[in-house]
Amino acid sequence: MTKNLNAKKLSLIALCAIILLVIPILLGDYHVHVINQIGIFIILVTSLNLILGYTGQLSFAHIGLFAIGAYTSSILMMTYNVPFLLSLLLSMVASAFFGLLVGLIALRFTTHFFAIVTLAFGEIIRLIIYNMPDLTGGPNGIYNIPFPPNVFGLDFSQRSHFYYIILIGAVATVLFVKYMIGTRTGKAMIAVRENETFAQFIGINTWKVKMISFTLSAALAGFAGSIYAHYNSYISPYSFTMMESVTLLLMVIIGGVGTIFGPILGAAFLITLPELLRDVNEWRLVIFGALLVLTIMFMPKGLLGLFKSIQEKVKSSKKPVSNIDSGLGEEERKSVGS
Amino acid sequence: MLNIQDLCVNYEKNQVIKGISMEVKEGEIVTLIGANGAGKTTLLRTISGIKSSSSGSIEFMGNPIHKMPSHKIVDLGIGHIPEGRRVFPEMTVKENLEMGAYRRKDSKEMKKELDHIFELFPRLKERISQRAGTLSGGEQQMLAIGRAIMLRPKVYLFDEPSLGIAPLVIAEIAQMIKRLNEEEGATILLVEQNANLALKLSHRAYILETGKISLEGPSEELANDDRVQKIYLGYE
Amino acid sequence: MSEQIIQALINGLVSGSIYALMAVGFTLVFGIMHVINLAHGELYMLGGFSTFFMVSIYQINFFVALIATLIIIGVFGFFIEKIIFKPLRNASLLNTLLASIGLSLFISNLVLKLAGSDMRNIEFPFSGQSISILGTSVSVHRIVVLLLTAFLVCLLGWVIKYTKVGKALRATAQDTDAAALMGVNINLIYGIIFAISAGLAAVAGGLIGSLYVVDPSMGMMPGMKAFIIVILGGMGSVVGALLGALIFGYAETFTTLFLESSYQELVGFIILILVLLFKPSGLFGGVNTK
Amino acid sequence: MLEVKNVCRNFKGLQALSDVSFTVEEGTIFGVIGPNGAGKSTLFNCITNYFPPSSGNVYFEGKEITGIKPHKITELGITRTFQHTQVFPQLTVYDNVVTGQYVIKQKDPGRTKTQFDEDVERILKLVGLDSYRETIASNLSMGDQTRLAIGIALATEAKLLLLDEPAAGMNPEETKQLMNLLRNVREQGVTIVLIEHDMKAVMGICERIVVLEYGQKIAEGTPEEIRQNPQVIKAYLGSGDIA
Repeated sequence: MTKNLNAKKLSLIALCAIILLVIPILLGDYHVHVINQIGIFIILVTSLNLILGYTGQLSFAHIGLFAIGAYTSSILMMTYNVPFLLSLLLSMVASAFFGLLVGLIALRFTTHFFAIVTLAFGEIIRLIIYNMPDLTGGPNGIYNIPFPPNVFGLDFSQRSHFYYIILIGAVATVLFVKYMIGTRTGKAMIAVRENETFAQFIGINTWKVKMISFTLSAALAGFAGSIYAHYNSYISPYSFTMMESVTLLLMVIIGGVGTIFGPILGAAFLITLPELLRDVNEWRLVIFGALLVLTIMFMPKGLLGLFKSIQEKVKSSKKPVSNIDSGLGEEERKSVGS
Repeated sequence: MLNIQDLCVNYEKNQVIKGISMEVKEGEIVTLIGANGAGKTTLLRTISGIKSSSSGSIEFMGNPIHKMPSHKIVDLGIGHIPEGRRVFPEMTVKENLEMGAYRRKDSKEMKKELDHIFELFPRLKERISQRAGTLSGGEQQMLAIGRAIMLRPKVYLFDEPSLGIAPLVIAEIAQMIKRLNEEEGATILLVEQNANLALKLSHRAYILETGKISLEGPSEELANDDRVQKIYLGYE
Repeated sequence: MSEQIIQALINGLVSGSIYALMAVGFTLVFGIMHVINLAHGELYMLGGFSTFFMVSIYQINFFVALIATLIIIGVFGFFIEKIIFKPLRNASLLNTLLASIGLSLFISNLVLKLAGSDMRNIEFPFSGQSISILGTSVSVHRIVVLLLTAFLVCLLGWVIKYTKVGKALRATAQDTDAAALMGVNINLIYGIIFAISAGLAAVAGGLIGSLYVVDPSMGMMPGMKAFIIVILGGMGSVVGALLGALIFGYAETFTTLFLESSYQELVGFIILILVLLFKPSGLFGGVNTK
Repeated sequence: MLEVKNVCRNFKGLQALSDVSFTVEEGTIFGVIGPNGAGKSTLFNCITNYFPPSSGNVYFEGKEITGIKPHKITELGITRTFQHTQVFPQLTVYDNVVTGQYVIKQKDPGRTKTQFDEDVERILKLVGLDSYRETIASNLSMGDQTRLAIGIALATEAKLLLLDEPAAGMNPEETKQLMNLLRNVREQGVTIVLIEHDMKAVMGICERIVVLEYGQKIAEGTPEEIRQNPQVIKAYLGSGDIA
């Protein structure tokens, strides 16, 4: 049985891998572009999911840490001619460093105080970027950020080539987060989310665990930021507003908070939606606002949770005898933070 | 007057009340005693509509009230003196009493009621404009009772009136409960941990043990029944 | 004292009083219902638009329009509570916070789509007139705004202190269960609290719209600032919210006076972080809280 | 093993605990009982420093532990459970126990993965949940959740377990099973302090019992001594004086 399952799983993975690898060959530039955007946001929301979904801390600072990654990488490469891979690494370090600083202050607080302090930091970062035109171009932003030339012998000035960088980045990030939550520290993060007080009393240094989660999450946000900047070749403070921060949260929540696949689904859904419905594009934020309210009200476990409960319903209608009650109510309420 | 049938109440997965049936007749003092965590407070909260039941029924003077919102239940004439007094700490004594008559429309009658309560509890009159949070435990209990009287309910639900109160004041409050019943004909459901006190005050008693009624009967009989003590002290 | 400083003192008072209208409602909703309503700023923006349309399009008298706005947006607030926050009564604080952010995003962008991003000014009856105080000329406009907000805050105080609804409101804040046992219809009270909070924010929006401009993004920062002020004053404390609003108004005005105005937005966030670091219960925490 | 010495705790002028002292011997099951609001949970909170005592000291194995951070207290070998929320609801039974092992990394950095895994298996067997390992904790019954909570506590390799009303919400059969489990746990050399409302359970399992009323210790002794104690009887049944 398990062997069968593994074989099935393996072939599924192989199939996905092949599809992912040939996408740029099959699809046109425009579609590859959309997929690239999705890929970048998968990195970003997967990292947000580490702190929000797995550690249960509602952070609005993520967009700011993403911005730090984007600006660090652009400035290093354009002003100081640092090679791409190094500036990618340094932008992760920079974001992690700022994440550590923000965490040091914000993680002293819990629940809504943590949320508002991170929101403040997100805005502070944006306002500082806005007010330092010499370094960041101020409200005008930075133009003509170069594509990374010649990494491992590949030229990334083509979107189809850049696709592979993003693909590797996204897969690496998802696998890293999946690995992370399997470790003892990762389990401790989930323990903090589930019941912070109890976690303390079984010997988990909850502050330390939250710091680790926040810093790692920041580093990955920096990673996404760097790729974002080089891929889109233009950044400005307007790409990193609170509205965008809310969109990120929506991606995680609508997909399914605290699951590996949920944020991927959420990012894909929310980026494709306005692209599919061209007329609707300008109503994007109106729709996102409504979606956020509706998700919280009617499916706090996100699309993934919805699929699962439908699946369970179908299953249980086949097998009427089920003596384990689902306990959904309890879980639903704890879906974010608590 | 008050009739409970097969009532079950849950807190999340925890069934706190596991099928209780009991009755309070007009003019009676009925007491519900039992150790900690037996479900006494939950039962009263369910009667008042603060907590919802999962099955069973509660009837009050022929009206099913187990699905009613609490303010409608108050209108029918159920006055609840909650555990721990629960006076409004930042409001004055007078304002607290006025809150008691919140559902009453007749302001003249209310004035009379106020005088009546100050007659019953002269100490409250002395403290009329003091914040309720500054009163002693006993005074707060008097205020809580006075607040309920303001409504002129048909049934009083007393929840642990002796809890956390000095012994001398307990006696005074016990007298007050007796007077309400004897002089004003009030029907009373009294929940108490202090079994000896409750059995002396009441006509009939139910003993609650982990969500179920394990003994019931006239209070005088139960007062001399050593099964009561055994339930409290955990004999097999 | 230089004229500039006197001018700043008055300006600080005016913006402080506007913030007070915002913060009092915010703190009532938090203190009694434990809801952090980040869409509060959008109600303020809607108030601005409502007043603008009545005054500039339908030529209704400014003050009548303000009263109508108070009522319309108040009723709107009542229904928002019933439709969105009532079903979330048992949800965690963070879930309601997220829902309120979604609501904020929805309302502000909807208005942006429908009304466009133009900045509009509400005509004010006494605009241009000014009187002299301590040798400094002060516009009548600002004085009227000050008097109006002071009146509304006093009116609210009176309602809370002496009316039956006000008593029910206080009782609910102090002990919800006990209030229910007195026969207070808690659901109705919650709706009323939201209505009051929305109405006051809407009036603030109308007043600001007459002083400056009305536009769809005007609610974002004031909504946030109301939250910061409430933290500054101590969550749930009405007196704290009033004092916090004044302090905040002055902090902003003097930053603009001495530093570049682009730093004004930063002030709030820095105050927030400092207060939370050094006095997390707020400057006046526990004054009038539950 | 555990010594509580003159512990007091005030809340806004209210004395929740006043001058409570007692000693728990190693290898015993020790009960803490008393009417509602007697200060039992406050006592646990003071021992594990959820909030520190206003005055007085707590010693564990001769070392003072007053005012040490909760996670450090667990590292020393004391683990407590809580009245209502006792497990990590969305994790599987297996992962719940693994979470309990987090502290072992601090205590014994050299332990291998196989040892960790074996420990989980042993604990799951002991608490009788080995057939539920993949079940999400929130889907367990109340009784099983409590057993899981004890399993988590055991995974921290505590020498002293503080259990706050483990039998709350259980039916008599589940309570009986739980008491058997506690006896088995004690056989493993773990000392247990138990707050419990179910008097039958407490009387049946504890070697010694402390009775609290209004934050004060009114009696200490064997279950039989406690049952005979007039002060205890009065605390539970009341005096019944109507002046």
